[in-house]
Amino acid sequence: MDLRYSKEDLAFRDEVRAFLAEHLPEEISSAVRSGGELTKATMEDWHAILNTRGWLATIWPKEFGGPGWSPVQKHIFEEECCRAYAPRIVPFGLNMLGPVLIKFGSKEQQDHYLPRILDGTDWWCQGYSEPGAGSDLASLKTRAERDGDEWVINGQKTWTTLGQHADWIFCLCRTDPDVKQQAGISFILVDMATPGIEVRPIKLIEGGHEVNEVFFTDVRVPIGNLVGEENKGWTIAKFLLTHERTGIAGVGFSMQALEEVKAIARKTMRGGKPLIEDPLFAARIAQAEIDLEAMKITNLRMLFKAQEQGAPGPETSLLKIKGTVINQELKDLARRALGPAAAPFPGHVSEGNLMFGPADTEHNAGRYFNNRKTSIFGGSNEIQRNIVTKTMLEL
Amino acid sequence: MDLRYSKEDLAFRDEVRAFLAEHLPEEISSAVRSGGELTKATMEDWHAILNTRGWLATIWPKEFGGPGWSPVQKHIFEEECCRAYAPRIVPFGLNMLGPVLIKFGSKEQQDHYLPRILDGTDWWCQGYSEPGAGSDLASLKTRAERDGDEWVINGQKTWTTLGQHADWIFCLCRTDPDVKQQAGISFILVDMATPGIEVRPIKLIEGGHEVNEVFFTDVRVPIGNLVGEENKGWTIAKFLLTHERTGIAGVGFSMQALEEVKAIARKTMRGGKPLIEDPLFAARIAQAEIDLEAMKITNLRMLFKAQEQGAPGPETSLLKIKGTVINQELKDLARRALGPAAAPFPGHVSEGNLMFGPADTEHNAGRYFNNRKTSIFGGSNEIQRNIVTKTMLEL
Amino acid sequence: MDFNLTEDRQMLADTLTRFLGEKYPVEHRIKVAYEAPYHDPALWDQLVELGVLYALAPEEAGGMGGSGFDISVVFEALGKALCPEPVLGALMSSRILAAAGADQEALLTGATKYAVGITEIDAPYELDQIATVATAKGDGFTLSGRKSTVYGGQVADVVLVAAKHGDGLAVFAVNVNDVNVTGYGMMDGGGAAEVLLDDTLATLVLADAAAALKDAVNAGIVALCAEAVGAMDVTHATTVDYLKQRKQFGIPIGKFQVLQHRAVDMLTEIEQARSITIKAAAELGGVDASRYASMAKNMIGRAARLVAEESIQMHGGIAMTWEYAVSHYAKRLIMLDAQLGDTDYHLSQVMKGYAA
Amino acid sequence: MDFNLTEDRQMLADTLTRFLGEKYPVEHRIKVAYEAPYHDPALWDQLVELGVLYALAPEEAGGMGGSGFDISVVFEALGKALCPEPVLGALMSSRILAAAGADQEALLTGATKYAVGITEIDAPYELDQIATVATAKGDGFTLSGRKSTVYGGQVADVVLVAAKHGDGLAVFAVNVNDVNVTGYGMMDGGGAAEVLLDDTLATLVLADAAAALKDAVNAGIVALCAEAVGAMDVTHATTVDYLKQRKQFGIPIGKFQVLQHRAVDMLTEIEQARSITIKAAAELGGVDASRYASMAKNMIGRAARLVAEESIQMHGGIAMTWEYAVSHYAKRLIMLDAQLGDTDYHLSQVMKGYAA
Repeated sequence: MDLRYSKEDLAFRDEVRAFLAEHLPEEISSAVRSGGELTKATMEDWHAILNTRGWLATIWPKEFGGPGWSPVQKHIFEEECCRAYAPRIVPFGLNMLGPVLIKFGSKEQQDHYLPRILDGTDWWCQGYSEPGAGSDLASLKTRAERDGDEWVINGQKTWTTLGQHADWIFCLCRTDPDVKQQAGISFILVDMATPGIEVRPIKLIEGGHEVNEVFFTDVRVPIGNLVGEENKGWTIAKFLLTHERTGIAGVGFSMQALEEVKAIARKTMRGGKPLIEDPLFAARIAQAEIDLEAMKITNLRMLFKAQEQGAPGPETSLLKIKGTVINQELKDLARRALGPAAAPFPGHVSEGNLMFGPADTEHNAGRYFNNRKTSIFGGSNEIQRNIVTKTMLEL
Repeated sequence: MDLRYSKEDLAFRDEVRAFLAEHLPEEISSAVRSGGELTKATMEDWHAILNTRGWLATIWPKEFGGPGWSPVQKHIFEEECCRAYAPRIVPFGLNMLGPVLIKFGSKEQQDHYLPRILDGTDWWCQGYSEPGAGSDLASLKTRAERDGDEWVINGQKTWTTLGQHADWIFCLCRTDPDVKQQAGISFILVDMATPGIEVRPIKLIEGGHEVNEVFFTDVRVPIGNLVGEENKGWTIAKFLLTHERTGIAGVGFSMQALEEVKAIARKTMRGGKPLIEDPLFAARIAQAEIDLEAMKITNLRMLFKAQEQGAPGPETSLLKIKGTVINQELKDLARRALGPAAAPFPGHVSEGNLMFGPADTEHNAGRYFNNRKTSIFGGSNEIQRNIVTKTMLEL
Repeated sequence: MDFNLTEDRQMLADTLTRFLGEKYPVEHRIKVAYEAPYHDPALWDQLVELGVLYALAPEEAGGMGGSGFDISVVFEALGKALCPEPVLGALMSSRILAAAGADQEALLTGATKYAVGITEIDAPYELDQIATVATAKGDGFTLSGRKSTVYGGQVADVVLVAAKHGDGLAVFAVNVNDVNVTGYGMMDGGGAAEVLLDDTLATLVLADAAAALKDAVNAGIVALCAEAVGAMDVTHATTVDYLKQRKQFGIPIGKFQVLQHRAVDMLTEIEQARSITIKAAAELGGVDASRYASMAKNMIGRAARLVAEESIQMHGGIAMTWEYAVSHYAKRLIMLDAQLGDTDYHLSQVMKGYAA
Repeated sequence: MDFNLTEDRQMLADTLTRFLGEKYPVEHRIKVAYEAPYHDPALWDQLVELGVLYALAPEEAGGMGGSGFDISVVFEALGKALCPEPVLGALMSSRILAAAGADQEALLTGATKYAVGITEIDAPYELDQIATVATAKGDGFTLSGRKSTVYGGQVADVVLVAAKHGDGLAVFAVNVNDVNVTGYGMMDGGGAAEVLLDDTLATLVLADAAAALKDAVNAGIVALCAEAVGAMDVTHATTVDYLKQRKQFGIPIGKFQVLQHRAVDMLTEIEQARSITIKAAAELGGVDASRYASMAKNMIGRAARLVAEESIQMHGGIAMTWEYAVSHYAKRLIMLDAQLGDTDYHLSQVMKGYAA
């Protein structure tokens, strides 16, 4: 039993920390810190910086351009990126499609698409969810019918994150309507510039635009855009669902959130004293901090297990459940700490016109509301509990 | 909208209060206050005092010896009894069998049994639950077979509260094994002195003896001990389940518990100050007190509705759920406030040998554990939620 | 004991609910609540015509109501419709003007829109921390300080400002033309303003105003609690409805026991919130008004968070969208915690009695 | 980073768990834990023979372990078996004796049973509120005061008593023959004693003992947390097992989704509790030991209450009975909150760092 990083891991941490200190531009980290939406350019700039260092495709094998890190190294990298307020890596090409192509794609597909993901030529988005098929992917309805050398796709995808920036979308489509449930689904790549595709923004609760609906009307793509076997798309979907869940607890982001709550509570006055001296509020922080300290270790325990066993187990569902609960609690505390200062709609009141509380907190209430999504998407916490019930409790 | 009692109700309250001040013996109220088990004699003495005043069978109609109170008057009576730390009326004869006989019993049964309940000749207990049939009464297995002029009963009942004191038991027995579920059950009265009955105590979590198992081996009782129609016992069981649920929120008992928590927290020292000045503990009390204040009104709202409509609605399930949660929270706070002083087993340390905290708190931890039963019995809180789901949410 | 509304109040509730249901569908609310002036001036006029403001003021002040139950009836209906009209400011102003014995015809007829300036950025909830200060100047006064989140301030004609005056608090009327007012929209819709007072001319409305301010706050709390109860009712009903319609794995998700029990727990808390709001309304104006107002606001804060968060969660993605009404109900339910004292502040107020 | 136990510790864990599983079935535990002397002297001897006490002391004190992980391995096994043997007092005494550089062979061989007297009725958790006072008398000292719930005190030979001495705290050894000791059984089984000191002769063990006492408390907290983790594991497993077997309305109650999700939530909290206990064990003896001990004890307090209450509720009536093991696990899980600082006390300790 030893909770410390090895000497090698500590050296690696220092290397990452030094790299971030030198190469993460201040305007990018402040954009992250402010909590507003990042521009496409900001995300692309950051990807390019990481790619120059060879640290962009963190989970790809070395032979495809990944850094060849151990799970612990990946964890350290993510931890340090959070610590430095670096942007999250946009996952659709790098952490989702990349591994799929590496495992299921043809040599031609790998050679063509992977370098374009790395150098930023292609921005990918994900076509999984449909209206009526959220956590229940097996009931999806988007059809891809074969017509000569082409797939003809009709249907609708939704919750397509950052689809407004995307050049390509990878889709689960029904290719055999006569078989049941998961069978008869295929994994197909679609150029967003193909005629018949329409992207409509979905405005979220806090007013932001990060997800979209994507409509397909007689969209024709080459047969060769199929990844893996026809009608075996479910295998790929499952692979993606269980793949790479070590960061799922969001510990780094919760540490940012905790730091922010404390900073706000030190600046905010209540009853003539800083809010952080109010025992009831301090108790709320302390309880969340304790939960988070425990989660750090739970996360490392699962990471260690994944490293020992080669694959994450069903325990990652526990990380998802508790990780989102802790993060949401911290976002609630930030909004709560600001009190009335959290009321203005972002952009309405800022240092430019009238000083209203700490200016870097204008997105606070918005982030609280936006973050409610984390316990819903990627398999809602209810679905995660169902998974644990079956796999760990065997009920 | 008027939350105040009417002039008449206030006069009634004063009458009850005066009666209790004069006739509730101090040794009885201190026994209640101490929280230990009451003796049979104590309960019988108190019943006799109430009976002399005509206030024992609070829910019986006047013609059968009840006081003829309105729901509000019954509520006021219960409220005042709690306020004065009077014992609870033992409900099995008075609040359960009595109303059943009045509604379903023959003239002979009423004439014979009701006066004996009032004057304390017969102590009744309840034979409903069986091992394997808790909240799910329909699956009960105790058989009553007709043999000439007698029922021959075989089977086992459990959770028979105060059965160790009982002269009689009213039982649900299966009289037709060939029909399904609720059909084929009958309601039968059994003299506990009948050969073939064995009562075995069940020791509870805190060490107390208030419930029992009752075993029936070829127990023979007269045919005339059937109440209502043969095979229609389920109608009676349902009547009892929905009958007289106005006190179900336990508001009076929670008010006692709140008072006790505050008293303990004023006496207990933490960090050199009374515990009640500790903001975290005070916050726990305050939250429970607010919930209880709300529950008082929720209770009155349901009472008012019952009075207007003549019968309590499914909302009483909400009273049960929240009422038990509040009461259990308050019992938790009392134990928590005592800290290590709650550790000794009741009777081990008392003023007689070594002063250990307030002597009237020795049953505190025990009561916390014992009270976990309230969210289980009488239809567990899970069953109550199922009821509300069906009746109020229609899901 | 009687939990029925009087006939008059029942009629007011029915009229208002029907009116808002017809004239103010949620799509319209979402549209007007987030664009300047952050309310619907035409609707405001119609509400005034319906007599909503008269219902909030007692007869001696020229109104026709003014009790806790009048307030709760009006605001519960407003809450059901998620109405962002600046009624709260009118209510609180009306009570202050009544305490001052000042004429309030202009308020009640809707001719003049009033808002109250109590909150400050460093004294969001506590009257005794107010830093805005009044200075005598000639026959009148000037005020200096900053009032934050003055609800309805973006369209007010007059702001009643609480300021230190000698050893106590007084209330002054400030004409918006004399002062720096920055209006803005809010996260949950509706508008507010920052009011910057810099030797601003002001008229004394009430000296020794601490009790009147406390009463106005208590009345405002009853209003907010009733608004929340109305909004929670709609949110819960919409959620239960969704559970019946939405299918997953081939069956309505309302058949999943986990969601059933959570819907029951929401209902339980809503009924508890309704009860404590009734109690606070009954006690308004009495000696225990502040105590029960604190209890109500604390419980509302807890219940509203539960209802908002659970409704979103149980809907899944759809309630995360701007287009779906529940997202706006949820925002209102969450954000009203920071008006007139939040969950923890009011819990502390209840605790204050214990030490004695 | 390595979350595997060393081979030695794994062997100790396995041996101890197997031993207790064989020699100490729960029926036996229930029998001995509630009747004087509130433990099983034969079992105590066997535990000592197995080397349990040596595992708790470092080599320089004559032991073979003594790290946080040694402690947690031992107490997790004891917790699984709900073992009421007075090992906690031995552990805490051992650390104090080690800090004093005193010989502890008699402790480690089991020849002398030690208990610690820290808790007082008006200072249940706070070292700085201890009122028991030491007075120099001739070559030695006398003590006056009252120590409460001295765990294992009902069978101790020596009690190490924390008392005020000059400006600080010191630890004194008191022979039970010299003092008024009232032993008793506890609600959750096992025994303790009230120790009444009235000019009682005592031997100075360690002056300036504040740091050593704090370390002993931190070690005790690691022990209690590990004990709770062991007990929670068994309680949860028993509950899940019951859900599989018990039928209601014709199907195993484990098919009810509500109970499934609640069982998952319990599991989540147990894993979190295990994690923070590992952290506290790792930090024991270091500069952050008190901080992480407080975090662990707070989280254990919350998790243990959840597990105890939910297990009883999900079992229905059966877990309310003395005969059924879960009732005793639940009692232990609840009652250990009041040992060495409860949930709120330790939360406050964590908060103390914030104001700075």
